[in-house]
Amino acid sequence: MHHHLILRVVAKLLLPFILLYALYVQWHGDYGPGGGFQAGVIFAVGFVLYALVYGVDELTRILPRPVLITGMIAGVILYAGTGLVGLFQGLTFLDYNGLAADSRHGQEWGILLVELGVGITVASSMTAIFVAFATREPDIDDEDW
Amino acid sequence: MSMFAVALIAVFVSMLLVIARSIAGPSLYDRVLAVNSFGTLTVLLIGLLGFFTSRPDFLDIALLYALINFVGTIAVLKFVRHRLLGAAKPQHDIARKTNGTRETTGGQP
Amino acid sequence: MAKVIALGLALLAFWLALSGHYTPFLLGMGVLSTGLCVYVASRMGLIDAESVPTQLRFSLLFYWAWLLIEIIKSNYQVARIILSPRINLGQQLVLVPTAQTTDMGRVIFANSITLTPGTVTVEIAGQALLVHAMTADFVPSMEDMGRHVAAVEEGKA
Amino acid sequence: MMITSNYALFLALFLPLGAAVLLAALRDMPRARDIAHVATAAITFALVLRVLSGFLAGDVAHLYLFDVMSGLPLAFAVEPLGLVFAALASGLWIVIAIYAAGYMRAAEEAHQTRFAIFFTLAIAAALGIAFSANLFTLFIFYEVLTLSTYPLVAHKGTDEARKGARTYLIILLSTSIALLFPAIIWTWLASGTLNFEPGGILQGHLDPALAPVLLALFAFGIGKAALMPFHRWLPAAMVAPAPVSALLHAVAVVKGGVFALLKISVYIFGTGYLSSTNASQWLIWVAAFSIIVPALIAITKDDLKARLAYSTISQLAYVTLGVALASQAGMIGSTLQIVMHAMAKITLFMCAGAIYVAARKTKVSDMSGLGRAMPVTFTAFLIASFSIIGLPPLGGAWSKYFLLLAAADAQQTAMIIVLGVGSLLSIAYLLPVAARALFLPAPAEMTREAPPAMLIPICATAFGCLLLFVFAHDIYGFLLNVPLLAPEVAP
Amino acid sequence: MPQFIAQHLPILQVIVPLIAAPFCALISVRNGAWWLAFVTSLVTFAISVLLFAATFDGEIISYHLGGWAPPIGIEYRVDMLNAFVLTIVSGTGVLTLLYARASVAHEVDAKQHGLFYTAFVLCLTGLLGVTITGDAFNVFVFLEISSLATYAIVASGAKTDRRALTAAYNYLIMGTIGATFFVIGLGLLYMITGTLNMADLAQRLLEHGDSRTLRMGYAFILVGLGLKLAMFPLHQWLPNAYTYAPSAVSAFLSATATKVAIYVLLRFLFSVFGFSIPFEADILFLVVLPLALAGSLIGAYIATYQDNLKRLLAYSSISQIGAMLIGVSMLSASGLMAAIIHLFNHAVTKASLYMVAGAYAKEAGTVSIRELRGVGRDMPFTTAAFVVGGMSLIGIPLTVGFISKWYLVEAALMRGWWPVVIVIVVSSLIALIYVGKFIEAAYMHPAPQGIIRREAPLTMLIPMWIFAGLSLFFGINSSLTSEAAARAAQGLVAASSLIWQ
Amino acid sequence: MDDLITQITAHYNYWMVIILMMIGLYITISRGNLIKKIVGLNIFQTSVFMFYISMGKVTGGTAPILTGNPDEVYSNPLPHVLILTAIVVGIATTSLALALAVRIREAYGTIEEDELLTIERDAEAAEDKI
Amino acid sequence: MTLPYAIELASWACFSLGGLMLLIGALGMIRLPDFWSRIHAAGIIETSGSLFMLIGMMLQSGLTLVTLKLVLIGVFLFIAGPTASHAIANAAWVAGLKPHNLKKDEGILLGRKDS
Amino acid sequence: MGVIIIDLVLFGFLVLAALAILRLTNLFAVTMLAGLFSLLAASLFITLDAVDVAFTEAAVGAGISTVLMLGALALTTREEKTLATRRAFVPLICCLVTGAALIYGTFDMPAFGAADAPVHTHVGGEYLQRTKPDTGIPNVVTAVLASYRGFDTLGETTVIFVAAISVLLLLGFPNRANRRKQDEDEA
Ligand code: NA
Ligand code: NA
Repeated sequence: MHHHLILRVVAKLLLPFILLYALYVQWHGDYGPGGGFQAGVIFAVGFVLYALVYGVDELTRILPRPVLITGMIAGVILYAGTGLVGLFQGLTFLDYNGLAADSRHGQEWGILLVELGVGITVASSMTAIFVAFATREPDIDDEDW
Repeated sequence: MSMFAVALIAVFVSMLLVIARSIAGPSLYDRVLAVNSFGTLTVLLIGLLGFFTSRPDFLDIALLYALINFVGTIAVLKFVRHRLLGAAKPQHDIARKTNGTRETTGGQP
Repeated sequence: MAKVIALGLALLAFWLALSGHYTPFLLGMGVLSTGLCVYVASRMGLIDAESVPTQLRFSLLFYWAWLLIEIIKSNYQVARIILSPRINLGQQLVLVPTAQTTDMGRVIFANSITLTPGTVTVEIAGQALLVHAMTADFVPSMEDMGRHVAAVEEGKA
Repeated sequence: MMITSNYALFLALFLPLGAAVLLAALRDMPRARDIAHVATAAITFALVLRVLSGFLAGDVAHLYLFDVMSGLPLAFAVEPLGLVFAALASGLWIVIAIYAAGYMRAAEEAHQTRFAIFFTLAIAAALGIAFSANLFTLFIFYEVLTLSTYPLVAHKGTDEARKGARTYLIILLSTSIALLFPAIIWTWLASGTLNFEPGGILQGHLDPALAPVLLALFAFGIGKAALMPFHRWLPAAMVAPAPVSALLHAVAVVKGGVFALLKISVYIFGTGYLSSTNASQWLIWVAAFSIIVPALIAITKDDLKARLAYSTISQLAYVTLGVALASQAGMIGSTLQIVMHAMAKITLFMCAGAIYVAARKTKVSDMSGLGRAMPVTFTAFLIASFSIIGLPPLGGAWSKYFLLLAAADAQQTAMIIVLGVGSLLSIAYLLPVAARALFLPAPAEMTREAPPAMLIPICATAFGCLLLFVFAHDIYGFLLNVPLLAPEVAP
Repeated sequence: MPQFIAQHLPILQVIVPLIAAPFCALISVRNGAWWLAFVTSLVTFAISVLLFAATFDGEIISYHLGGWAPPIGIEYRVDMLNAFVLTIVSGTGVLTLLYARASVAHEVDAKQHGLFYTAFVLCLTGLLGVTITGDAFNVFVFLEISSLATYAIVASGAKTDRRALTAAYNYLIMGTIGATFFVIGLGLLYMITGTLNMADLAQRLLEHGDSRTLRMGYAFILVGLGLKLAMFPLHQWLPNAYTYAPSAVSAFLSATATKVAIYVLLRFLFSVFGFSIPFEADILFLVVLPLALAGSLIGAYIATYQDNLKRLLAYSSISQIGAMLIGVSMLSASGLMAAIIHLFNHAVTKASLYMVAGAYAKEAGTVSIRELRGVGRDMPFTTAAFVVGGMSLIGIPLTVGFISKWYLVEAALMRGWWPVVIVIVVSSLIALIYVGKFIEAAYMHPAPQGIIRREAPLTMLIPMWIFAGLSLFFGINSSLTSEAAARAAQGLVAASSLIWQ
Repeated sequence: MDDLITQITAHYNYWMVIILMMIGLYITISRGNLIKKIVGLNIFQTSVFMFYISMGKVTGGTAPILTGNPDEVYSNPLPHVLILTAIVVGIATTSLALALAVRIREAYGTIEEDELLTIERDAEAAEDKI
Repeated sequence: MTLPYAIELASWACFSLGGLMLLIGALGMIRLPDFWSRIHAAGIIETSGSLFMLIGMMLQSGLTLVTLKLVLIGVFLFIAGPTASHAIANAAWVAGLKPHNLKKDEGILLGRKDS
Repeated sequence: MGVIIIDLVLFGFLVLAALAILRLTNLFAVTMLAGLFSLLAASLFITLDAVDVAFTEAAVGAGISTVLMLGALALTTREEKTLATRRAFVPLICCLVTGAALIYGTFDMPAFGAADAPVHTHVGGEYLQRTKPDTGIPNVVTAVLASYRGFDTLGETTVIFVAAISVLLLLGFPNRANRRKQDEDEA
């Protein structure tokens, strides 16, 4: 697989930075373009690149099905859970005002948490969808393709 | 006319030519090449637009474009060579088996 | 371990370059995120001499400067071909031997060839690179480049 | 009396339903099942008589169940017309239950329990129609009657039976859905009530110019009245076993239809409203047409049951004619016609069944001389035929008389002629049957009479035709209780 | 705690299934996913019953999500109409899940059950979310949650018949086009009002008056929802989707999905647009009414030609949807009431009928009418449930179908629309033909040789008969449903400005 | 004439968007290839996104990320939020549609609508014959 | 006073030059006869075209974070760009796409691997 | 004026790309042009000040979409079969009618970019006013997305979750253990 050499080396070089870029987008959604959804997609794109270069089996090794599904769920639950906190504080669902001493900080925290939830779900869902496509064996003869 | 406008015009005209190539093909690889170049042009365009609209702090987007462009191109080629996006080794070198000239007929508009 | 720390520092620098908001919270997140990335990278098996080329050091900077000039030169050549009224090509496929010992070195060489318009690395064939050249004029400069890359690989400019 | 009228009414309506469940439970014990069937019929008849006696004593039974939709309750109330019909249906049920037990066994029919269950349900529905306190309730039981008789018509399960049953169901449901149902809602919208009220509920609520249209919807929507051109189901249903035919023609179905029409004319339109608006003028002619044409068709039919079926269509039109004449005499004539025809027709159909069971004959032309082997059957047939024709001293004479009276009152000379022609035609299609059997030479192979379980009911109803001539006056007297005018409202 | 629950009922209605659904995918215990889904649906149903009771007296509950007051934040708004539909949806959820245990085990691979029930509960969540919200864009979001889950669970019928895949695909394409049209329409409204809250929208549209933009907003929302609710001739996705989906899914969807879409249509037509400009009523009269009439006839007509029982039921649904739209098009309180009560009645009826079909599929291995000859004797209880449902489709008294038909004809007569009465009556006559066709085959024909069929298991019979029982119960005594429908209709009428009385 | 020019400057953006929408819709409903339809749907939806974003634009405005400058004019953030959600819905739909196309290819051997229709019609005809 | 002017001038120059190179590259994409020659035209867009443009922007933004980001973009383009170009060329080569008018030059010339 | 020209140029490219997608039968080319279309759309979003949207459109439309599309192509086919007689007339009429309706609708629309349009004067403007005091964060889009209309975003997250669940339901997702076992069986 020597012809993969360049790809492999470059991907190796870039991947950590891509993932960090995703996290940067995640945490800076308050200040600039970006947020949980975009971060999740970029994170997933990082994994896609990894799978493209190293094979999807490698990807499922580091991210097996239970991990991905748990991630998908965790994000939704984190989001909904943040909302429920407001509920139990006597506010309404998704009211973040009670998350911190003053409502502004509460809002900030709430936004960060739900964005994180979005990010986790999107990253794992997108990766899972990609894996579902990439692991499927084609049963197509070359005539058709 | 500001220098950004000049640059923008250059980018736009280049984009037009590159789109023409991506549509015309004729081979699949011409298209990939054109789309890849188009991605680069878009990165520049975003940067310029940031300056043009005096919000240059949107370069994050440009960086993202560059990244997406790269991964997209790799995916396309992985696909062309192995058909399977997930293959680790080139087991089915479909591209080799099928005749490359097929593209030239299929892609003619 | 050194490579892990090096990668971590590089990532942290990357974060700082991107961030622009140096609040305690975001800095903390930066450190956490960096940690996460390093962890994932190590899980992916990415941390080795190739991904963290600490051995290259500053020689790379000098090489880049040299390469930049090469790029501009070849840009000019290709531009001339494109703008010439009648395009006259003498396309060639050239097998360029590599003196590099490491994969990293070969990749730098191959990418440098590709980066200079007029030549494109088509395939890494064993110890040699298969290169497509637009005209024969582009062929000689590659040998020169090979020497430079080898020098970088050994850590000198 | 041990039970109140209200309670008797309740039981009369719901006892048959319970009995249906009981019959299902007794499916492995045919004898017990048949006894239960007859017993149910008898008890129901007794309950109806209890309600009747209560009514005569001034204790008018009524029963309110609940509102199906707001303002539209499922409710029952007793009035003279309904009582007559209920007594008729439940009384004849006893006869037919006995007859059916004999017939079904002799004819070796399958699914006898299913038969008994749906038979019971059909009678229950007929009683529901009889006692309904409003048009809505009547409609519901009208539809239940259709559905519960469908399995009876399709009983034999042959292609022919399925086809006949399909025609039966489609025509009856279609007319009720397409015509009767909108008519009821129209009535509801126009008058704000669907209760059967003395003198009707439409007076002052419906534009007289629209009254004929509404009446048409009712007259044709009640497909069971078999007014032409919606009569096709009746001959189609001939595929059913003889007891079912008796049920259809004599007891529940067609009688339920004409009874509904009668009740609507009296309590929804009101006789006064109908005559004052001339809304039923057109119906007189349609009825006349329906008297003459089916009678002509009947003459051409060689199949005995088909002939009887067309006879029914013709005879039912007499009832419609009485309704259309919109007078007290017409109403009484119609009611009597229902009763008289029921008694006579049930006899005829039971005879037809007896002939089928004993001799396996269905064609009139094959029955020559059969009367020598089956004298009782054919004598009964003859008596019933005379009743239908309207000859004294049989019940049928009275109904024809009152109808003639009504036509004369209304100065409908043409109708007098129609009634006469109708009777002549009925002679033409009925008399030859008995005459051939009794007076033509006997064929080679001889048969015996049908089993006693069948013969006894036949004799009973034939005798009933005679009795009705005697007791018609009592019925007439009872029918004078029917309130034709709205009560005077105190200021 | 009860105070707490009472206060947060609206959000709990949606958030409980939303949180529970993901866990279905995680549970690996045998039948665990089913149990979780079932219990969730029970809780959901309990909540909607409480909401129903709370709004029965005309109260309107408004819940501010995130604590932001309506035009700024998203509002949940529950009135009689919502609560009625919520109850239908969640009640159907409970019963179809009860039914699903046996039928899904037969129709979907065991290892996919976790995902299947996740998608099922999310579909329920989406439908509830659409119904309860007072925010127009939130409608879109939850509509898509339910739609995506629907496509997936429809496609999971592919184990039995591959046509489930193409059916799901076509459903997806048409559903997405519908959703996009809806979004376009919504965009046009947003453009001229600047708000997405339905109550605020209504207010501002009234102030806005007539404009071409408003007109097109109306038209696009109408077409978009028309696609989602399978309005003739935008119904092409429906027959195959309902035919090849797993039976529990067919039962669930037929009772809920199109019904919720009709609810949204009602909400927009009356509560948002409110017929403040003549164009709205004109379109309804000139376009929707004729299509509804055509749909109710043609759907029924095509149904008579079907040998596949599920497809027959699907075409019958198209016909019945036509009937509901007829009620809506009358623009009268009585017409609306007829449409709303028919929405409930048809849900109950169709759910039971699809459950019957599913029982046949499981026990007889076929839903072909020809192959089901004589099935009435082998599967008496199942087939009897069909008889009840079939009568309801025809509109025989003592079934809910009769109640619907009564109110529809009554409403049409109140407007003096005789031709409409004729169409309603004729389509019900055609129903007589297709229902009769099956009943005759089931009872009057001998069974084909060598076929062994057993009665369906109790877990299928019970939900089936609960629906059949409801069809009878509310057909005999419709006071609760007609009262609820009347109040819901009254609420809608009160909100709109141009109504025929 | 002036009226026309006013109309053009006021609405050219929307017209372009409408053209794109219709091309997308046309691809979706006129093409027979299941994947091509999905691409068409994407174009259709993306054009709708443009429509929303267009209405959020304020001439002379800038992205709704507060700069601290009190005189700054911002474009409307709400359409952006709505479209972010819509994009997510779009990709969700696309992935599901693609998965369906894959399964259809495996089950039928084709993803051409006409061929699928033929196969299904034949199957139905066969069912009717039994 | 003069320094900003010089910077302005320099960035003008960079934009013009970059724009010119972009145009030339794009023109090459159209004019050149086959894939193998066009890949070099694309190289112009990706190298000098982008480079001058980015430098122009850097000059405009001065020593700020924006410049740093522009540098990052540049670095990324210079690492990923040739990788992508190589991958495209490699795929085309493996697929058997022949260069137009290939000049045979024995010794250093290698034909297709499988020929 | 500059913005208008940029707009128009981008629209021109978009129409070009869309028409090319319509005409090309090579699905591979279609996929790439679809990615290009997304990039152009994203650029347009930037000119319209929707940077968050541009960011997302690029990541989704040009990134994930393309990858998934390729994944699907790998498992299906890469050439669209064209039939000469495909019913093109009815769809064309549908589109023309729809387009005409929309254009009809534009005539009463507030002018493009008008600051006094209802969109800007009602809630939209209020978000811009309130975000800073309410939440303290500068990106109004994020504030609206995650707080003011946070429930929509919960729905959006659920949509993605549904999509993943659905795709797994349809395509399966082999456990690693299974795959390894499969490989062994093959060997
Ligand atoms: Na190069
Ligand atoms: Na954001």
